[in-house]
Amino acid sequence: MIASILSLGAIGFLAALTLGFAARKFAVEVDPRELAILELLPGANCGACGYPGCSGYAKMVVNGDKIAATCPPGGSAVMDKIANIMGLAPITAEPKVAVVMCQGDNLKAKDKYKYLGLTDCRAAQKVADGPKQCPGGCLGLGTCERVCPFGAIEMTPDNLAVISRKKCTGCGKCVASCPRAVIRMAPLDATTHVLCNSHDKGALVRKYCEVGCIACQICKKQVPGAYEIENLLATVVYENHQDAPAAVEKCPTRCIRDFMVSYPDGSSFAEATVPLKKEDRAA
Amino acid sequence: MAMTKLKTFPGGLHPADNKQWTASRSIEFVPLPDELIIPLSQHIGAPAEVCVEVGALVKKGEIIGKAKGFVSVPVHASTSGEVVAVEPRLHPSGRPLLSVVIKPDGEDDWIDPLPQGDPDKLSADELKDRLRDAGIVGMGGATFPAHVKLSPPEEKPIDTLIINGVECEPYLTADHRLMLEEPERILQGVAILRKILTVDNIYIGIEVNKPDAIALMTEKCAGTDVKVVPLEVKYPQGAEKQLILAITGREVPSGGLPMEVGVVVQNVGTTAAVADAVINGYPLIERVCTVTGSGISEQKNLRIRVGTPLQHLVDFCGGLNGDPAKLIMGGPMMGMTQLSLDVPATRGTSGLLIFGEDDIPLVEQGPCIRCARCVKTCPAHLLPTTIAAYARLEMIDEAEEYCAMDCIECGCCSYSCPSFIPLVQSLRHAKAAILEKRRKI
Amino acid sequence: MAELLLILVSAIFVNNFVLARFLGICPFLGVSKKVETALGMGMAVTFVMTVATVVTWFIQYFVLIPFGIEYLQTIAFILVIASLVQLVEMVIQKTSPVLYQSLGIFLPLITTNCAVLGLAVLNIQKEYSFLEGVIFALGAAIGFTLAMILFAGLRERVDLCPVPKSFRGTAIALVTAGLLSLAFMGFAGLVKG
Amino acid sequence: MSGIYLSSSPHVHSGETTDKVMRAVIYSLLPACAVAIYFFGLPALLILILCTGGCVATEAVCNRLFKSKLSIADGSAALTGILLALNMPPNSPWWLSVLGAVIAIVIGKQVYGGLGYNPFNPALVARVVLLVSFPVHMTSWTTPAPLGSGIDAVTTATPLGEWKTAVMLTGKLPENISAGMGDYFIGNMAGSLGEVSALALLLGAAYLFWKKIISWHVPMTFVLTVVVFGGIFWLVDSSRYPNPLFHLLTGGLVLGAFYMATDMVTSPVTTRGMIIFGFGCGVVTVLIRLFGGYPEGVSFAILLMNAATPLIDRYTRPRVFGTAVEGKS
Repeated sequence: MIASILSLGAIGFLAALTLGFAARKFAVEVDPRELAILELLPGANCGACGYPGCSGYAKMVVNGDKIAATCPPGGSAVMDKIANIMGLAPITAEPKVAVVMCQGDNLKAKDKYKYLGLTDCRAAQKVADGPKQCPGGCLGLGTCERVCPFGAIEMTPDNLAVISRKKCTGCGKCVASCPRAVIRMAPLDATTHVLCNSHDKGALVRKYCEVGCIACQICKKQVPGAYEIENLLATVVYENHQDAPAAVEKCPTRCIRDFMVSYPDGSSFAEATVPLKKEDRAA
Repeated sequence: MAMTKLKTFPGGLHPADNKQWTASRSIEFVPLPDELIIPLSQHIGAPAEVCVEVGALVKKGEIIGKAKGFVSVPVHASTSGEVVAVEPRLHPSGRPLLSVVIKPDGEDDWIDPLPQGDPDKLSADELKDRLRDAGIVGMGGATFPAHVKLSPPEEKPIDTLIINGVECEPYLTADHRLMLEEPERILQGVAILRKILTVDNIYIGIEVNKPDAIALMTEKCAGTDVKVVPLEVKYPQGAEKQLILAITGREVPSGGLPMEVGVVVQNVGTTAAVADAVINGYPLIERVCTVTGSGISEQKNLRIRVGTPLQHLVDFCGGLNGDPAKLIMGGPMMGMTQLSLDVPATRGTSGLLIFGEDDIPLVEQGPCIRCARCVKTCPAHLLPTTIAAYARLEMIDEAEEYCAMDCIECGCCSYSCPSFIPLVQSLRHAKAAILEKRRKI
Repeated sequence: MAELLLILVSAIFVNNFVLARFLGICPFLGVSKKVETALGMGMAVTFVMTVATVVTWFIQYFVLIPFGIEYLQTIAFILVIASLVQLVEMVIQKTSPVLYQSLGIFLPLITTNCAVLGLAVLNIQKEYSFLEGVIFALGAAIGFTLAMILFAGLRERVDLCPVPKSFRGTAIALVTAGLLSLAFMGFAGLVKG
Repeated sequence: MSGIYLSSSPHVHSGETTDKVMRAVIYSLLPACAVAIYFFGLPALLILILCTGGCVATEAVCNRLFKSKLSIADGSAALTGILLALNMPPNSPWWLSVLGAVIAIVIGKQVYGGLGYNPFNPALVARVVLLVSFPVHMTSWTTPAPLGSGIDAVTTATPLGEWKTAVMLTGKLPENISAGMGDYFIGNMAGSLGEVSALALLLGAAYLFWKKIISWHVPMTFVLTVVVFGGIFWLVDSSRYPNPLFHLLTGGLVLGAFYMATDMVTSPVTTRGMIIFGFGCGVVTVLIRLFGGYPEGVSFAILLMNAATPLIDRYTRPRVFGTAVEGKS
């Protein structure tokens, strides 16, 4: 009995000695708060906060001792938790969602030429500025769909990118990946958008797309505060987006669409009918 | 010629050379079109700056666009006439770019006086200035300003000049006919280049599928120290790095230029243009171009004016033969497809290839079965399939580690891929992403 | 000498700790995403295994048996292995933070790695002499590292493949591990070890 | 000009397609199938049909299940089926072939995403799974009874099997060891369908070399290593170890080296890598044959080297043009 206690005690003591010595020799100091924050972050390494991946962001928050940027995918829930870890005032970012400002799939928008090669929008854009006659339209080759870390983008059977308001966390990777800058960020609760990205004259737009904006100014006349025509292309003024839906029926080319009513044709996202408030999204 | 083992490089492939359509056809003059579209960017480097207004009357050879910076050359009027427009017009790159549109007056009279000169009296620097003012660029397809290539820094001595008469691109026979019909012009150019570079060993590389050209050039070079080197018929034998390795055995370091191994390579067409520029004072407004392919009625070698719309060339060759599927400017391996025939020919247009529907392989892309044909044929000894996989998955660092930047975009991998994977396009995509990443850091 | 060679070959190929005895599966699956990390883990495990064998052999034959307290074998061995792992963790954290970051939780987990404890216990069961024990430890460690690296190479390649949704991640890793151990089964009976 | 095509260069192609490659390999296997049917009669034909049909059917089902494009037209499933059939013993029960086909296609290939993505050779995966799960069925052989000779199948052991049992019992070679060399060559010996006639297989392989479908690097190194390595042991103790020719003509070496090891998807892409791959296969085959528990080591050797292929590819990158050191620009 004594022997067992003594022997184990001796081994333990010896081990403790070597470890104590080693601990001093190989000391490396790591801030535990950094790991705690890292756990909270979604881990998509999307870079929307402007830092190299989530570990970069966590390091910044701990070292910088102030929250210099928000984490869009994390949203306000994560930001509040980080704030109380760091004992700082939480900064809330207005939740944003990405929207593909185009409805010109293969049926509606005409081709400039038959493209052969990589199914990648950036590669196709390099071949004579893309296979579509419209200079700003969605090429529909799925680059944004592959880049999205949250699976929020789908390609309709007729090659049009559509982004689900429910799944999109606003990380912005798709915006950076699109060679034609068709995808833009919009406030979460703004559901009505002018789905067009072409600044050509109306007559030209009519020639190559059935659902393009021909800058006929009807929407602006209908709801002056909610629409703005700039360089021959209408856009929704998101400050007062509530009364934007009124002009949806009036648009002659059906270019304006309210996602609360329906997504572009061919899209499988049906959650539009469910009225989405900020709280449901956070769950 | 004893069947000694012909000089060549490891890798590469043997596509059907399809030169029989035009190899025996001599070069024909093309009458002036009714409108010349002269783009201001026809060379690597900054585009020229336009210096004529609409309505101005210009003479043949008059500078209509000044060079901007050292790596740039002026652009000249291809004939005398009136400038009817200075506006963006469809350019071979597929984008509308600023171009000067001239309506020929039919006189076709030169500027007066022409900057003629005697090469023996002019110094090397004066010769280089003449070449720059004449807008001489590499006519093998790269269009790199010749005067820049001919002025290497002191610490990089040049001891070898190689004249590239290989023309390994299938279908094209422009250089071949030039060597057969105007060898003297080429040799005058060689003499000028020799003086500029002060080199003594000079080679002319020609593939053995042009025996008549080899015989003629050897006969013309007899008595001089210019050596004609017959090379094995293999694509891309004419690529700069591969040609240098085949003839001198030196390997241009990765990411480096030929001058780093003391060599300068000039295309046969460029060499002839050098002679014209110095002796006759002609700027580069004319070049030889092969119009061929099954989609054209008569395949011909033409002497065309820079700025001639392709439609005019097609009409001169008896029009199209059936519905064209692809309009390719250059050769089938590295040429660029064109949107329409309104595009003008430029200084780098070595060929116009019209393919019909059955000439182009319309097969759906399959998965990579790792058959290693692309690895075996890659002249840069890369792993095209691995780099393409990394490019597809946005793994740019790995693509860089696998030396994607060393790809010379010769097209061998896509040519030999049984699954029709667009490997060259993927590698080009990877290179662009790497350059963008480097720019960001 | 031939005897030692047989032990070594049998430990590496025939009764490979991971692919034949199925010991140490959690780091095998957890750390084999990249070949570099797998190699790092292999080195760490090799160090722990070899030193642990030496120390446990002495403890067994000079402490446990003389005092007749063999029943304490497991606790004593775990104590030794745990302190060794703590030592390795500190060294790696200091020398290469990148490796420390990529190994993550699996570095301290070597303590509970059944291959390490298994090796120490097997050493005693087979009544190996001191030298045989060390060779057996080396063989086991090399076998573990070999399996890790092979599997990491395979997983890196499988990550580039369009695996069907239902098989993505660990599922395809388990299938690949199964096929890898199937291939190792060829060595069964190679040596009467 | 709306019908115009635009694409990046190049615009011409060699004309070789994956379907043609697969079909060429299938044609090259036909002589071996004919010899198998000639020697083992209808059971062989049944196995061939069951395996090939089973593979193609399973692939179609997998395509639907995994919602991927229908890929049975590229011939790779049929090829895997034939290769699997050539690995089966002539009198094995029908369900064994079907089970083998399902395993080969589901676990061997489709679970990784289809053609080009499987790290292990599907036919070999199936053969080894069946060998390990049903050892009795997979190792009961019959003497070949040429069609019309009326002899019914008599169960016997393969030459390799005979040798192994003899060495285990007596430590010596079995007596009639060298008598059968001629028979081995034309196929008059026990073994699985494809292992039998080396002549038919070599004929097919010659066709593949001529059509430049496969390169010599893997098969030649594999066979050479087996002959040299086997030869060393033979020189050391010829009473115990068989001569290299015996190694060459018996068991699955010819089938394995020219058809299994050269499966492009699962072998390295660099020439140096292929040579290392062949050498590794050879060494392991001889090790298992002479010292291992199983009489036949080719399948395990190739699977092992398939596992090592990603590493081989990684460390045998060719020297990039203009770089001093390997692969680094």
